[in-house]
Amino acid sequence: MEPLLAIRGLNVRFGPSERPVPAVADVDLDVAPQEIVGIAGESGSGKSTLCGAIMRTLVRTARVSGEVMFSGRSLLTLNDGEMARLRGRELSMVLQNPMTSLDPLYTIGNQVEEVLRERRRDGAGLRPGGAIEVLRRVHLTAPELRVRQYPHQLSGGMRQRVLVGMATAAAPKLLIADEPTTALDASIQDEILILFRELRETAGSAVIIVTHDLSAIRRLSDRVVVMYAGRIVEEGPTGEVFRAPRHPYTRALLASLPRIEGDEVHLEPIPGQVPDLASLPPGCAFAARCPVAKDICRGQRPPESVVADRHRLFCWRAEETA
Amino acid sequence: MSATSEGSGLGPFRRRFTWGRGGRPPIVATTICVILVIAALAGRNFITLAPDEVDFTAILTPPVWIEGGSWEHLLGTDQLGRDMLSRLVAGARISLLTACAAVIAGGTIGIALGLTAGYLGGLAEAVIMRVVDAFLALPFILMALAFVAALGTGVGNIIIVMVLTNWARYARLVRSEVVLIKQRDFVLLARVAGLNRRAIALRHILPNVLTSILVLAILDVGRAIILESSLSFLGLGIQPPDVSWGLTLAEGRTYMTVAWWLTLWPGVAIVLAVMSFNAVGEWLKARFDPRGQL
Amino acid sequence: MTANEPMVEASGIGKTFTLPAQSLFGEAKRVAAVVDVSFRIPHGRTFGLVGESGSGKSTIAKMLLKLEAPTEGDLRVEGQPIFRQSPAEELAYRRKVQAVFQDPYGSLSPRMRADRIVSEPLRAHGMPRREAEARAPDLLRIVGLPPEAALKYPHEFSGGQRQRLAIARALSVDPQLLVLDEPVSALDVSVRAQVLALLRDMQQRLGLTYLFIGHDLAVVRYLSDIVGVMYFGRVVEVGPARQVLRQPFHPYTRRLVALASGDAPLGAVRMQGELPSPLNPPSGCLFRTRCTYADTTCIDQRPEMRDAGSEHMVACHHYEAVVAGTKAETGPQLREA
Amino acid sequence: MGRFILTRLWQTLITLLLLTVLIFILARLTGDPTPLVMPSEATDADRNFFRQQYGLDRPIHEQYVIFLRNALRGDFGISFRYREPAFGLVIAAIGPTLQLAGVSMLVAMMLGLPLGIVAALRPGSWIAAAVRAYASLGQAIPTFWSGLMLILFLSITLPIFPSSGYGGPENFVLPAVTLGFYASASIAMLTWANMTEALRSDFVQMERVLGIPPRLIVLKHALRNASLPIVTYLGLQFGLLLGGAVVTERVFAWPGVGQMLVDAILNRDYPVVQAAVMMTAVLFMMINLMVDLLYAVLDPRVSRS
Repeated sequence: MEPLLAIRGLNVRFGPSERPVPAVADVDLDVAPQEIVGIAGESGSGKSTLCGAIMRTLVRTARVSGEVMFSGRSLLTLNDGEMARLRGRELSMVLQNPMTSLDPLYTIGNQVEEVLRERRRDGAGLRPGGAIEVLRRVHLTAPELRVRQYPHQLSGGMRQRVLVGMATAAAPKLLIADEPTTALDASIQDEILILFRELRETAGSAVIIVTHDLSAIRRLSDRVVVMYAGRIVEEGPTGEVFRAPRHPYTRALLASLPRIEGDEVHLEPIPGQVPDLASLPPGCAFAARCPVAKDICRGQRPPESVVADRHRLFCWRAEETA
Repeated sequence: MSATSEGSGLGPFRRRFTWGRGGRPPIVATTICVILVIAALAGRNFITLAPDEVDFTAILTPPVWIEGGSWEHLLGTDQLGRDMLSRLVAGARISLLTACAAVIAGGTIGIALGLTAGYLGGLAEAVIMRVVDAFLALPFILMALAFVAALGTGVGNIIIVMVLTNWARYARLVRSEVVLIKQRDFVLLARVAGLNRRAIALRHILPNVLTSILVLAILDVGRAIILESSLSFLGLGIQPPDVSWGLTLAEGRTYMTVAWWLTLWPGVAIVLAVMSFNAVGEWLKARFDPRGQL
Repeated sequence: MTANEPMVEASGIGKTFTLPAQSLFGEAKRVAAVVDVSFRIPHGRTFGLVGESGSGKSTIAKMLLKLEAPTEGDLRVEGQPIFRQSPAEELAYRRKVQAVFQDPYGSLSPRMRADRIVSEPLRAHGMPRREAEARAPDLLRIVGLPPEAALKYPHEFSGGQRQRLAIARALSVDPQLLVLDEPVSALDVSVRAQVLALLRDMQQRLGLTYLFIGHDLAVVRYLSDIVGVMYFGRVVEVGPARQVLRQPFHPYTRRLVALASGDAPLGAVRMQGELPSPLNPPSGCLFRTRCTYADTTCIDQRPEMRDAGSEHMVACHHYEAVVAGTKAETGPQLREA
Repeated sequence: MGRFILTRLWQTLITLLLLTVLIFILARLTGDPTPLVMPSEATDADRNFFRQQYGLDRPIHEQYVIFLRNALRGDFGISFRYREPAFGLVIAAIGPTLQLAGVSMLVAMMLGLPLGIVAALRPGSWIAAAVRAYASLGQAIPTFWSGLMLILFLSITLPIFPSSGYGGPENFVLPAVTLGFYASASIAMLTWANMTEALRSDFVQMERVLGIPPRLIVLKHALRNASLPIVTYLGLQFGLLLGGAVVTERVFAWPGVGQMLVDAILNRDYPVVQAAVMMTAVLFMMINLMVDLLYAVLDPRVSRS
């Protein structure tokens, strides 16, 4: 099947050109229609910058190169007006902090209606009750009351529901969710994640969810992409990657989560620190912390190895980690 | 969302390669400030003519580059034949002296009271802050006039007046900063560590409000210069024989049509001084107070 | 001091805040942040306190640190009430009880060098400056920081390193009790594991007692011997960590455990509804608005703490049904408009 | 909301009361007014009669109560100079002052608001640099100097506008431009800062990724959010204009409170000084109070909590 989103050789650099900081480097990624892809990584891994590059919302000083094809259009070559017309209609996004992502001075109803009016072609914004319908779809309790309320009168979880409703009001082909549950309590997180799955079923949208919460990715996504220091290190079907991770970083990351085995809780920390993007080593960025690193890992960048159907990784020791 | 310095590994990089927050420091403004301070402290050593030396043979001499000007009086003379340049330098002394005295003394009082109010809270805070409100209940120039009405004019009184109109703003700023900092984790942890109140106030809270205060103080020098020159212009500030830019301007007003330099030079001096101090202050503010609370 | 006397004993402590509302605006409101909480922490053990934001767990930490005074109840450390101490007693208490907080960026004074940060508590307890600062490299080594870190300022450290620095500072005065308020919540996954391992190591080497506060059950379980679950200002379940996690009695704990295991497929564990408003708490059991077991008893009566055997306590009218896995007949939700 | 209004009213009253104490103390500091008022040939008995009449022989706290009671009735005494009640003199002068401050405020807003908005929308451009230069110049030029320069160029060299006096619309031009220019500088800077902050906020980011048209984002969301602090500041600025008018009135011989206050101080006409100070204070605080209430109405976080 033709991918909905095809990213080829995407690079994002900040800072002066003499000494660039590569926040995203050589990323290739496909997202199929109606697919849910999870991007996992720690802070500094470039996962949020990657989203910004797709949505074209990075600061002006960011230098983006490569190709981003979205349903037949090359996003990086569109002019600002064309890009703005795509946003909210075919390609949409939910941001990390629900507490500050709604305008405090307008009612929920006003803001939802604004999106409907501007983004839906069928005039849903003009129809009375359109906003209530949107809120009902994201299972917000008492939507008739909420449309008259202001953001500060809603809890974080409720606000995130409103934002998901706004972002998906026009049934976009692709929704990007950047850390959508990080600011929320555990009992609310799952309720938001479920919305994304429903969205796929009801609107046929594909979803990219970016988070450091591995458990969210494991339970929600079809495919997982693990990033480290701006690069993809491993990508594959979610079940397979979580069951049998191949890249030493993925393995270490999973092992560092506390897990209950019998009566004991185990965790294995990854030694060392995330490297400074401004002074990356020539070889694999993870080599300094990697338990199985060899000389070649420190000297040269690892090539792509396809280890199974749609399961690929970047590691010199790909053969041995099976 | 978009890549910010946090988490994208840009932090140390920025420090190495750019001027950082606030951009390039204002070199011209800093130089003017330094020149003014030198003029105020040691100006007497550079000028050959006394600022109050009357010379009836040289009344209203224009600046040197205008016909009738003389090298003896580079910027011309006033209605009594006094040298304008000498009067500007002498004016710098009074203007900066009153401004700095007002800022330093007002700042010290304000810091002490603001710190007390913010840190102790309760009744002390309520009382201090209501008094602060009363001192800020009038636009500052009217407040200053009310004090002048009571205390009188002259250098000494003007300094007192400026301290009285100034301290309350410092107290208000310090208190609001202290109230914020007091709730920060490192202050709570200092209590947990067993530090006494005095040590916490002086070692943890004061150093962290000092930057804001310093920035406010530098921005305030310009404001104080304007206040002093305004009072002097109104005839309610510095009195002759002392020299002040505002006073010189007021005296020259009568001759505005025949001798523009009497009103132009003091005005230019005031504008340059105020702009320079403001530019330095703004730069410091951009650099050290990104929240923009001042 | 008897041998089995606990390090910490809280008996029915509570804290009610009078909210001055947002700045000048709005009405003053009274909010019960903590209500009738009792627990014991034995020497050398870890008590883990779990709850969502606004559940009152941090208020308990602040009370134990004497940063807030309880409005009700009695809080004792080694048998001594910790409030109304003389200045000398308070200083001795400060030496015994130290803390590490959540935010690695806000916990360290930005204008202080690392050696002064870690040695400051020693100076507060009367050690001369030179002697105190000479101890800095040792303290840094214990928490796994290089000695040259002593000359750096907080902004030169990463989040994980700052948390190590905060731990070194807390350990400088040889405390017996550490209050750890979400010490790893702000850290990245891999760094979080490092700090957790360090904390466990410190406890084993130094025989420390911990009050560990967190929202992630798996993380809390890693360090804790006893676990307390807070909901809305009250402890709803407390018991040996192993038991509480293996067989939770309270419906709320049950769902937290299911969510934390990360194995349950998405949607299998539904937690309906939002937290109720603290300004307008529901009658009876506070959890009833989100509970599938709730019936009229839960509306009428607030459940008391009951001993369900082997020091496992729970505040639920229907815990037997929860354990048995049968649903109360009236289910599902009883809401209040 | 109701409670908020009450709190603010209460605070304002306390502040006013404290201000009367301050003014009373200041009035005492000037010393015994008897020699100023009584002719030099007056007898001691005359002087004592005067002191008695004005309560100057009573204990200090009683004098304050008398002062406060009189002040509440609008009785600040008889002007030494004009032999008329000081209160009436000041009331008559408030009109011209308010007119001048009002017109100046309009000038300041018409200059400052658009400049600040444009600068925020085009960061790093030459427009932004020009606005910055304009603002730093505007904040540094004292009104007495800019006023004199305007007179020199637009009244003397090119006789277009009258240089002084009060009356027709042409009289307003020079003083209002003088005062408005000064105030516009800080309004521009504040508008710029708040607009920039609003444009950087999360909800603007969210609206951008939702594809809301930039015109709506700027006009409906960013501008309205930025306007909240600006409204407060405009109120404050209006108060400052009342103060700034002192100097401008002097330069343009404008018959306002400022001019009257300066004259009264120069002539030691203390009843007028007290009346003028108290009246401007009341005016200033009423403006601040109204601004706070307006803010509360504009911000649903305050009005709906």
